[in-house]
Amino acid sequence: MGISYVQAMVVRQEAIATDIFSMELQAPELAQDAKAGQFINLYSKDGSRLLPRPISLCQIDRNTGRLRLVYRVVGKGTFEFSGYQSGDRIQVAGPLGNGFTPLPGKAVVIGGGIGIPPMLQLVRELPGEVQVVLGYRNEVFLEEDFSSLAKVYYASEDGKHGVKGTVMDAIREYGIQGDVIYACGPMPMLRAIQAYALERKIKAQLSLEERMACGVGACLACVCRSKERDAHTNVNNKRICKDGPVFYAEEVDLT
Amino acid sequence: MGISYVQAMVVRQEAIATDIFSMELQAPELAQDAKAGQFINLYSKDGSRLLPRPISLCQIDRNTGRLRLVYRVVGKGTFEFSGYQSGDRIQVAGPLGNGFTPLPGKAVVIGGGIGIPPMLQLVRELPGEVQVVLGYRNEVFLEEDFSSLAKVYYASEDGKHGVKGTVMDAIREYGIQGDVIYACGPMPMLRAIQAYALERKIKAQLSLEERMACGVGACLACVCRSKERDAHTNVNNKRICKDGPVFYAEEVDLT
Amino acid sequence: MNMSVRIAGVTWKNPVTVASGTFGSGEEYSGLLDLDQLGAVTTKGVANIPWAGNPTPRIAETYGGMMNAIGLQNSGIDVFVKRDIPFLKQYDTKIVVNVCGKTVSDYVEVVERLGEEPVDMLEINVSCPNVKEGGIAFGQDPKALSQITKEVKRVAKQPIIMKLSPNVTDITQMAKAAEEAGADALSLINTLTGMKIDVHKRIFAVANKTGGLSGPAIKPIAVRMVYQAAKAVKIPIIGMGGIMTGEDAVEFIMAGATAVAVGTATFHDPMAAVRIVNEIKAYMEQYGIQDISELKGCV
Amino acid sequence: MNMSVRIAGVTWKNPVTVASGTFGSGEEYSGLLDLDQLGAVTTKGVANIPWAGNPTPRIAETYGGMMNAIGLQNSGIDVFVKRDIPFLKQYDTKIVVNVCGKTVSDYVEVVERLGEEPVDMLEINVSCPNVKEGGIAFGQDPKALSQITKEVKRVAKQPIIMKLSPNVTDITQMAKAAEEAGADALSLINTLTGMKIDVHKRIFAVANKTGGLSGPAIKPIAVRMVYQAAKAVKIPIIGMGGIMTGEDAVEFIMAGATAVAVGTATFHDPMAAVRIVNEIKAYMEQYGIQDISELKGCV
Repeated sequence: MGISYVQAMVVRQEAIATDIFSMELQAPELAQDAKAGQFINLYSKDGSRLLPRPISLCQIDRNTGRLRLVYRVVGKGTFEFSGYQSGDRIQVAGPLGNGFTPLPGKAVVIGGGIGIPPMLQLVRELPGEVQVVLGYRNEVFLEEDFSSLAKVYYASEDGKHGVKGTVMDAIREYGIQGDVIYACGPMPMLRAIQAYALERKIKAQLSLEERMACGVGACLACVCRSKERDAHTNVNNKRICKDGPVFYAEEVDLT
Repeated sequence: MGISYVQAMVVRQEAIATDIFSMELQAPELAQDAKAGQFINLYSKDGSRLLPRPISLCQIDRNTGRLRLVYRVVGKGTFEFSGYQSGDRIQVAGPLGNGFTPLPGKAVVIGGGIGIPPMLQLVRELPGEVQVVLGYRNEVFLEEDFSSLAKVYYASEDGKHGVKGTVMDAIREYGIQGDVIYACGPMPMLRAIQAYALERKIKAQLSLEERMACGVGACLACVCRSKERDAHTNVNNKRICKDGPVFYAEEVDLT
Repeated sequence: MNMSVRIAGVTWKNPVTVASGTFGSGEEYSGLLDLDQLGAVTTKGVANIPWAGNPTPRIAETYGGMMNAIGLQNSGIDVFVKRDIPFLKQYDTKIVVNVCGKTVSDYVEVVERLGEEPVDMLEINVSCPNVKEGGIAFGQDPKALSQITKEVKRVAKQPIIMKLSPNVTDITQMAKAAEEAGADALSLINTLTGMKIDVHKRIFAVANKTGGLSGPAIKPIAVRMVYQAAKAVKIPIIGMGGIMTGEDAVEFIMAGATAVAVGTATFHDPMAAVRIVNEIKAYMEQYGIQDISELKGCV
Repeated sequence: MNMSVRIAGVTWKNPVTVASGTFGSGEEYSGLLDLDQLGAVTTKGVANIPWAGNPTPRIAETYGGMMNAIGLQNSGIDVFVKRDIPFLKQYDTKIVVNVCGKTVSDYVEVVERLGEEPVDMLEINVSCPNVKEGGIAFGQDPKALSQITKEVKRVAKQPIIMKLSPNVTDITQMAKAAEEAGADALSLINTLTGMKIDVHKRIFAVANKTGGLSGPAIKPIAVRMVYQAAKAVKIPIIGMGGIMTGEDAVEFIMAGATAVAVGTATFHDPMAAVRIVNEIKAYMEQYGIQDISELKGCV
């Protein structure tokens, strides 16, 4: 389960929605050990951008040694990546983070916005019954990838897809129930899910995001507050890149 | 005779000697006004390298709108350029500098090392009889380009090509004489030629080099000392990028 | 939409000028961009007599920036007044003359000479790291800064901008000293003292050994100092240090600058200054900003 | 060929360590590179009690560098002694423990605790720009620096390295103050105080508003300060600030550093520190350098 720092080769790149790109990398060293909910660091070729961009794994194919990343162009770094074509090489490190832990029982998989991609690999790994709830601002993406694997419920801000509102509105609207929640998305969504899960005593694994530097737990840039004193940091902070990005609802203080 | 700041397209790139590359650019705006002895600024695509690289014009083809640059890879910037392939685009500015002034009379064109390329376009422009003297460390380049246009005499440090020694040794050895000298090359060579020309009262145009920033005479980075107080700077300094790079032997103090 | 700004009683049509020394007298770039589109042109430093400057090499590229040690070469006030001012008067832009000197009386002499000239503002360079006497010596000691500011103000006919050095422990102390001594505005930052060694030749990359570091590499230091200075004084600040884009310019304005100067960027893109004016305009349109002043210190 | 260096009586197998805070306790990177290949490992700052650090976001990328405002989060000396020191003792490298505190007595307490521990050197962080009390306060005032250096030396069982702040007018004044107060060595530079504003969100890029600027962007400032300090004091200097390659490391050594620390580069290349050791070796071979000491201050 080591971390590899290697040159990966781009084998596919396509825009799948406005500013949303899907890039497939040939990176067998990383694909071997990777699991759902983990991420990899991508390094820019431009000398003015030194920090890696952490991007979650959308699909992992151990047989072909390929990783699929679905990411949003938010700055110059991700814009640079979106220009890579099949055959281009890119420096990467990973797999990083703990990833999700598939648990027995009926699963409710919730993704919001650019938090949706990592849930695809999770759905591919989950053994039992899976219900998927996806929340979009307006434009949908990856919907076929999910619907081919499980029952999918939609929410969108403009109401064009499924319930008008958030994933929580969809859960209530459709009366979605389950034994375990797995979620990734914007902080307000994660807060709502945390409250919902704690109240109902449902196990919930939440994947968090924060600006990162090292990606291996050394620099302490990407911490979140923890309810208990963390064994490693010895303060009420957990390292998202190393102890996370996936935490149980009861572990973290998202206020 | 304006300066253009445009994207040029690479139409040809080849290594012609160790670390010496020949790159042809499609840049009609620049080619129109360019003349022998002028240079252009090439801009790196990497954000960590902000200053342009000034590179002299080896060949100018106004009809096709093409410029040929023959340059040595001396750092990361020129290394980057050497990787460009036909079809790649590169930001350029030019033409810059004054260039050579063809004068009547028998010409002695002298080039040393990476000072050789600009002399090729000069030889193409000179009307009368031309003798060329080229000095190399050991490996020769562009020799056919020159020999197809004029009588060429060689000097090399290892003696493998022509006279063993410098271009001055070749001039003495072969008793080369002329009415006007045009020269570009390392400072020791230019000093020797300056002394030679002044002593014999031969008109000599010397092309100088210095680290540059703006390329248009604004920043005063690339000055050389002048014998007389310069009309523009009002001190004994001339701006190589704007007043030069070509100066008459009697104008500049190269000591 | 209003992009004009008022600095010490002088109205610029937009908040963008050029950093002294990167743009010559303006003439050198007049063929590449339209000077009329700049809020002001800040000229290369001028002294009471011509200066030959430092030996070459005078510059070196650094990672994301550059170092210079020109040494304030300049043609002297006589030629400047005869040639450069009349040239700039042909354009519809404000003229800011950067003044340098070795002694207080050098500065005073130039400021007096310019009092009779049709220039709009004077920028006093007390922060050049590349000259033996004068320059930075005045810019690193609050007392010396206060004294030269007072002397200059005593004879000045135009508003005085003091250009401060970032090579200090506490920029607010210097900003306050200049304000209390009567400065009408501040320019910051000048360059940071740097050094580069060629490890293959085992020599200093610039003949002067040290040089002034500029460019986007040092922008965060400049933004921090502008922010601190803007909180410490009431006089307007012209912010500079690594501005490459309109967003960079807006960043300085949000930090508290009233106007900005484009420097090293011009070497990377000769049209940078005018491009940045247009990019600021585009930013204002994108966010529906009616008046540039809405952005000042808004962070 | 000899790459080993001697610093305050401690011999490192090569002149390369890591900059405190960029490498955790070493454990975090032990799977990516071989700690045995480093001259020393410098640990993240440790205080007498655990610190929670600053709110997030704690970092921001800048042009050719980065800003951090971690706020010296650390698990405290008890856990450090129990967990981190034993881990590092498994490796054949020197251990340099970076010490931070809010008050002089905080520092003294940690230094006393470490006196009984098998660590080789202590680096006293009096230059962190990201904490309210302590840190940089000691590093910008020669008197305060002198006092804390003396107090620490009074109880120290290991050689003391004072890590200086570059946010000062005159680095030589600080270097001399530390030397006169008994410091055995100096580390410089710590980060430069910077600021970045997100002009779209109109917020500071790091929650702490200001952060410490590091990376190749500021290397020329670091090289200049190492050069000036090396000329001003006799004690050895560990040079740092934007070292990305072996040639960068050689540049600091030519400027007068005895050893170097690799910081931000590790975030760009997790193997940077070991790669740089090999690149220094390659440079020495290329130029036939028998002993690394031949390069020290040779410019």
